[in-house]
Amino acid sequence: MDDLFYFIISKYNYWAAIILLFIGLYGMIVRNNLMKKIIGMVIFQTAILLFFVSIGVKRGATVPILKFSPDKQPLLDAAAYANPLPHVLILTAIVVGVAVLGVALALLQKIQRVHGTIEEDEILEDMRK
Amino acid sequence: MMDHAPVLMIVLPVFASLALTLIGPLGHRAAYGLLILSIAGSLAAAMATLVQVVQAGRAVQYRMGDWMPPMGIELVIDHLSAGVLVMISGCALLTAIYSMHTARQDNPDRLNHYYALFALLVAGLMGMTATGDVFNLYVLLEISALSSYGLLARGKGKAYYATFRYLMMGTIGASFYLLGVGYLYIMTGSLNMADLAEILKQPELGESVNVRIGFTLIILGVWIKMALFPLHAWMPNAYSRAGTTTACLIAPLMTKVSVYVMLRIMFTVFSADYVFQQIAWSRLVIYVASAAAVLGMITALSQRDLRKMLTYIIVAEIGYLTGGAWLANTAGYTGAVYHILADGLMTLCLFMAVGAIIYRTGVSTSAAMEGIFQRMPVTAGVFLIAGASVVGIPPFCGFFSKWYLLQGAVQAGEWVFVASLVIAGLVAATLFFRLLEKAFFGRLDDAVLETGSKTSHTAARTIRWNEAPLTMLLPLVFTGAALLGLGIYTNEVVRYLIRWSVPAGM
Amino acid sequence: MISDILVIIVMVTGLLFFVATTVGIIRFPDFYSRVHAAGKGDTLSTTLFLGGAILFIMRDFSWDAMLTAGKLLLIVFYIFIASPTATHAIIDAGYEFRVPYWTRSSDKKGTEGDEANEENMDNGFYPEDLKG
Amino acid sequence: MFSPAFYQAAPVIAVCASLGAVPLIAASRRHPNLREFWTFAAAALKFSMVLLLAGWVLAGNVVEVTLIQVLPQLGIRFKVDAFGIVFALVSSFLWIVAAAYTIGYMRSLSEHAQTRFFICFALALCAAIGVAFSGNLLTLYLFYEMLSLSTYPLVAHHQDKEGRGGARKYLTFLLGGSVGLVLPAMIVLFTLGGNLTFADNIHTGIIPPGTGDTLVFCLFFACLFGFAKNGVMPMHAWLPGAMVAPTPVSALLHAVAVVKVGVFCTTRVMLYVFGTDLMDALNLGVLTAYIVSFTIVTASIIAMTRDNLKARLAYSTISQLSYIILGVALLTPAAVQGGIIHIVNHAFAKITLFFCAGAVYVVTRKKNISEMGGLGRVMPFTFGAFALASLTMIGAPPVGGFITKWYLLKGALDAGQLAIILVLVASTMLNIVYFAPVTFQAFFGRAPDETTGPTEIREAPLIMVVPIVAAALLSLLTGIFPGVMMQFVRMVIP
Amino acid sequence: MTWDASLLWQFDILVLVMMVICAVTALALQGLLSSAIVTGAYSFLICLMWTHMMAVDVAFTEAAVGAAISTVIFLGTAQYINRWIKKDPPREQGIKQLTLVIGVICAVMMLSATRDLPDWADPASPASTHLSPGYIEQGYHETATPNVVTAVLADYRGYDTMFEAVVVFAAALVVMVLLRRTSHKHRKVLHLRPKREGRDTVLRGAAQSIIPVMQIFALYVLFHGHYSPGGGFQGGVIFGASFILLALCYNLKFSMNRFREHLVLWCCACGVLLYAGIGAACLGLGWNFLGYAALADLLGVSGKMARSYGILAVEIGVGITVMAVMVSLYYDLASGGDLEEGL
Repeated sequence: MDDLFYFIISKYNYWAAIILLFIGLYGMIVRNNLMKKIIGMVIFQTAILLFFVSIGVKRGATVPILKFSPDKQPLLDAAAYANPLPHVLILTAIVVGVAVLGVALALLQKIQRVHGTIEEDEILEDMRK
Repeated sequence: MMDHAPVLMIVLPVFASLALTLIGPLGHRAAYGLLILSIAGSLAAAMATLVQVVQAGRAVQYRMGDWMPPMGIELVIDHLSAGVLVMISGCALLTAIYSMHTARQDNPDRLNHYYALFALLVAGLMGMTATGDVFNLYVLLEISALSSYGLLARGKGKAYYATFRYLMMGTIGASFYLLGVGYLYIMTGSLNMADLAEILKQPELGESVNVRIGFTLIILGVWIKMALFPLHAWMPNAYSRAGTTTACLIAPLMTKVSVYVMLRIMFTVFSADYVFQQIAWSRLVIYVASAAAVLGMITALSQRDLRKMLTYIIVAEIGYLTGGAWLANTAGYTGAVYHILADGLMTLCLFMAVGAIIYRTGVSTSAAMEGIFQRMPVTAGVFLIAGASVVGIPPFCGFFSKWYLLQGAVQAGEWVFVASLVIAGLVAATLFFRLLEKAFFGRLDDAVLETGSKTSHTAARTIRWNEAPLTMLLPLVFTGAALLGLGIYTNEVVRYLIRWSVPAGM
Repeated sequence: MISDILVIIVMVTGLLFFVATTVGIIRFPDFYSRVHAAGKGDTLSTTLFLGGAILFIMRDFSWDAMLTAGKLLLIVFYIFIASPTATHAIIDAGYEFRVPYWTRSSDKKGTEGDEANEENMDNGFYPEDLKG
Repeated sequence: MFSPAFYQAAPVIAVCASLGAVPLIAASRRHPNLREFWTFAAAALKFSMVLLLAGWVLAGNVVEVTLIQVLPQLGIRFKVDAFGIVFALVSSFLWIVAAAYTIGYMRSLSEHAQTRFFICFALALCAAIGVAFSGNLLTLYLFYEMLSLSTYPLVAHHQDKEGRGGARKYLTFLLGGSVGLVLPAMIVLFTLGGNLTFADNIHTGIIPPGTGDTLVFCLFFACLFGFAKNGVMPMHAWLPGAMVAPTPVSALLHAVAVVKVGVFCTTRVMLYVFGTDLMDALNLGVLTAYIVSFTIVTASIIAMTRDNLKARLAYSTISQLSYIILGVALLTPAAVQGGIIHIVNHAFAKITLFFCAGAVYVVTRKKNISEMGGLGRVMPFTFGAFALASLTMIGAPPVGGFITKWYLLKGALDAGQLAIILVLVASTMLNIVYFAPVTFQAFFGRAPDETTGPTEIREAPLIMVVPIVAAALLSLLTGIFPGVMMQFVRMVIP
Repeated sequence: MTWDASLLWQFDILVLVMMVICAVTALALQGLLSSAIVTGAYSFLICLMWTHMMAVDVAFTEAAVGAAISTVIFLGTAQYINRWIKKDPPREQGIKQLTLVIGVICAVMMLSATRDLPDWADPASPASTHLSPGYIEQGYHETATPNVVTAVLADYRGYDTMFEAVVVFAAALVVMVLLRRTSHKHRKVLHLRPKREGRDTVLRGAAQSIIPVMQIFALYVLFHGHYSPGGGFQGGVIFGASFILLALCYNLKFSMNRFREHLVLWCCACGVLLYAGIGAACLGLGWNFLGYAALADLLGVSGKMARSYGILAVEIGVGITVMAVMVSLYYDLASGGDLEEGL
């Protein structure tokens, strides 16, 4: 029982990340409305970011900003701070994500103008004729 | 300056794109010159690095911000990437020169921003090829992807939806890659390729299912980016609807660089015996690749739109490349790497020739080829050369890559792949033969020209000799010559570049 | 000790208001009343809650505590400005869109509430400039 | 008389001579005489080079030169040995004749796109000599493909519907054979043995011992049918189709360049890649012999049914080519010699026949044999030459064909293949049956009564008659003095 | 095998469940505006999650970028296209179904594979033991920057960050290239704007009081990034958001009169130029690209202080770019490219 409990609480946010990942993938692939596809894309990306940040967490560690002892000496105990590297990667990834989002939305507006709709099937039959 | 060449070849185009954005009103001639200047600079840097690498006989490393890897990011340029870098910057330079008229035709407005994106795309591709850090590769992947979306969407009308699908698939691919990197990072704690390779040598990691998932995700993402056969649906529309310059730039480079990334991940981050012994799906991949080669060519045969046809040829070529890489022997690997260079040139040559023909006739269907040999003999000749190269007729480079691939397939006993290569070659022969027959004997009748642009109409009426402008012709002819040269110097290329990069355990 | 009790009281009140807000958003009949619930309840409860936090911090009186408390006060201040403004903007937009509002008649008629609204929209509920 | 270094360079010069002529021809497209001069100059230079090499080879040397190393232990390699010289002599000489005749033909018909025609002409010549001198399979393949591509515009010269159709068929069969069969076979060979250089003698071959029999079978037949230019039966269909080409081209295709190159490649591969020992061990020779004898007989029978002269000649070509392969396939020295010498004999004879057909067409615009009654009386030289050449086809003394038949029969006897002997006899009969009537019609048949009586028909223009007579006389000489060529042939099979 | 209570797993699981619910709702809802807003809520939840995972910088960025800017440009787009979408048609194309099945299989495989992932928050996991201790322990001595994230972001992996700035620059460029060439006849704006002047006095008053503070705060975040959460991105995004708020409370023209389009684009480029220029300057001073220590002689300070200043400078560059890009994205997306009238 205790093992099961431990297993659950030591893995749950990987699970959450993976579930969100595939929810987003579902939205990207199956939904017919392009806006929904984009929302799916956002969820998809955030799930990966969640996975990354989960890597950086350390039990009993705090924000990766060095603390100073009263005599202005930094406390350099690696175990005391969370792993900064995933945070850095994710900062980059978030900005990349919003860049892609902006481009996607711009394309969406152009599609709306050219085809008059953002429903995939309607666009396809509009392209056929 | 010599030892800073690795970074210069990447940041020069970046500076160029910034400058192009800032000097907006200086007009298109300045922009054109600036673009060519920067890319020529990066080509020179790439050449210099290539010379360095070949002379030193080992990889050139460049530490960003003087931080020791794996703490900092480093650029690692070995024989493989040096060759690819020269190929990229060379193709980009040729396209830049070529773009003088077409770019203005495709972009009546905002030519500077178009060129800025052009430069950014080149920078992204160069960076992807040069970097030695898996996450940095992701960032540069996104740069090249974003700028390619912008370039592709400059095409008219239907291009938007095609680009949107490309964006979706591209994002899925990149995200899969990122997630795979995450899996590798959580299992190893490192992002530097060499460091990863060191850590992944540990047997327990070789067993670990999560490393396997990471590998699978990365390879899957790369396959999506390079449009391997079942995942290629996004590519034909996106490429064939784009403007001429865009197609000439993106079609040869994007997919090839993705193939390079695949090789890099397979053989540098992971090792040959991990990929071929512990992950035993090479047989399956080779079947997929064979299907890609045959079906791609057959679909190309059924196309009427010229550039769509070429795009499906790319799908087939990707089949060649993937199959060669997964043949797990030296000949196959050599064939794959050599074919990256050869196919880059071939595709560039074909797209340039078709672009020139479309520029003159204004027709993009295969009807545009009618009687090209009378009206644009040089273009038609180069097109013939490129076609012969794709079909695999000596002494053009396509023959030798096919030679190595077939040799590898025979050694590996993969008769399916042999058969698919031969069949694809035959289909390609029929395809180009049909076009050339049109080009030889066809007459460009007015029925076709009605749809064509005004200029071409009058031209075909009055002048018979209606060759493309010089800025388009020179790169075209040069590329054709390069196809021949690369073919003749196959042995040197293989001996000085490819042999060095053959991974251990093959 | 006293301060702890005070803190607890303030925070619990804030939480109660939160609950009230939530209930209001779910239970109120029409757009306007729901937004008003959100606006008022939210602002007040947040203020109370943060106030509790401020008191809690101020128990040990130091420069850092003062600083943190100051920051919290600023947050309270800006929520106090922003939240009602947002509520105002939302209701304004809805008002302009003629979102139907609730009358007792619309309860009587049950589902035909909208027609009731149409009626008293026409008999001059809206200002002149918004007609037509 | 020249330094060995010169002989190293000679084959390259011989190959590249006409290649160098291409830009000159293209440049002087406005001045026909200059253009034709270049053609002749290239052909002459080439022929002189080949003659010099012939002398050198006769002195017992073998020239081997590697141009560039395209693949590890595999390069563009030239090798001049007796076998190659035989073919090179024939083709480079006949080329001069053909060029002269072609000019006459083209000008008197004032054909279109003559410049393109001569450019492709020169390219094809370059390819043919390249094949003759190629020192390994890769080079052979390279020039083989070059020949296919460069002759395509010649075949499709008329650019009308059937012209295109014939050309399409032509290229489909040729490229299909080479890309589909020869290329994989070549790569498998390379993977097996690690080199593709031809062996020094005809016995050993380069197939490493211990190769699986089935694999060898597959490779062998891939090569036999892959070189589709040799017109062995299932792959022969392009040949009649290519008849739409102008007559000089047909002459070129059938007598000198294309088909001979195909046969040359096949025999080259059979003798110098597989080697007689291996073929003997696996009975490949006998198998091939039967396949080609089937081709011989069937083609002859079809030939009888054709009334169009060129079509009949085409089918006769198919059967005659198979003689050559048959001879080599019998693997006995006499038979091999007979096969190889038939390359020469058939070349001279068949080019004569086609020239005659062309001359008749130029003068009378007639294509069908049934219409040629009585023409012999007004065109005595032409039809005299025709008669002489058809004797070669039949294999009657004193012309060269007799030599071939003699050696073939002798070889068949040595091999103890009675069936083959029967085939030879039967085909000889068939040859008589379908060649004799032509001459007979021409001289003794009555002219079909029509508006243009024979009186208005003159002999063909001089520039056409001279090559015809020359070629015919040559085929006579090869019969009377066989030794000239046989000495090379004997060097092939010591 | 005891669990440290400092990580409230109950709280995490609650937030995660709510995130899943939000994700499903955002995909299921019929109204585009509402699903856009739900996506914003989703972003806020993930901010909570990250704050609780001690990733304050990330949470900060997500709050500014994901929750604020993304939502705004979502709304800006949603107002352009038909706001109510139809239910998905019964799709006959089996390929998507196939993809779905494959997806589910992959999900199950990956879920089961988490078994031998290192435990969550395990201090002994390779990720926490291989590189990150190096950053934490040497970072301060080498860059004199207490905020390790800033140090790694702008110095150790400064090359990444430069290209990250290039990415947003490219995005602005692409969006402009895509949208800005449209003629005016396509305009389709929802007139949410009150017709009577002074109607939105409240909004404007609030804006007047908030915007200056926002901008000051943005600068604080930017310049204080060495010592506290924040830095170029966060500061830049907040600064850009202030202009967006201006445009929202007044109108697009009002905001564009204060921050013109060509100036925006100019800033986009200049920020990156500053960053890359500093890198190139280091290269010119004989060090490698982005080796800020090269600036030591120039500034007359020690190497580590030079690195610290270099970090500050490039953060400023990033801030300028991000600010300009956010504004530019808003301008183009909210007005559909013809900068007439918007959200």
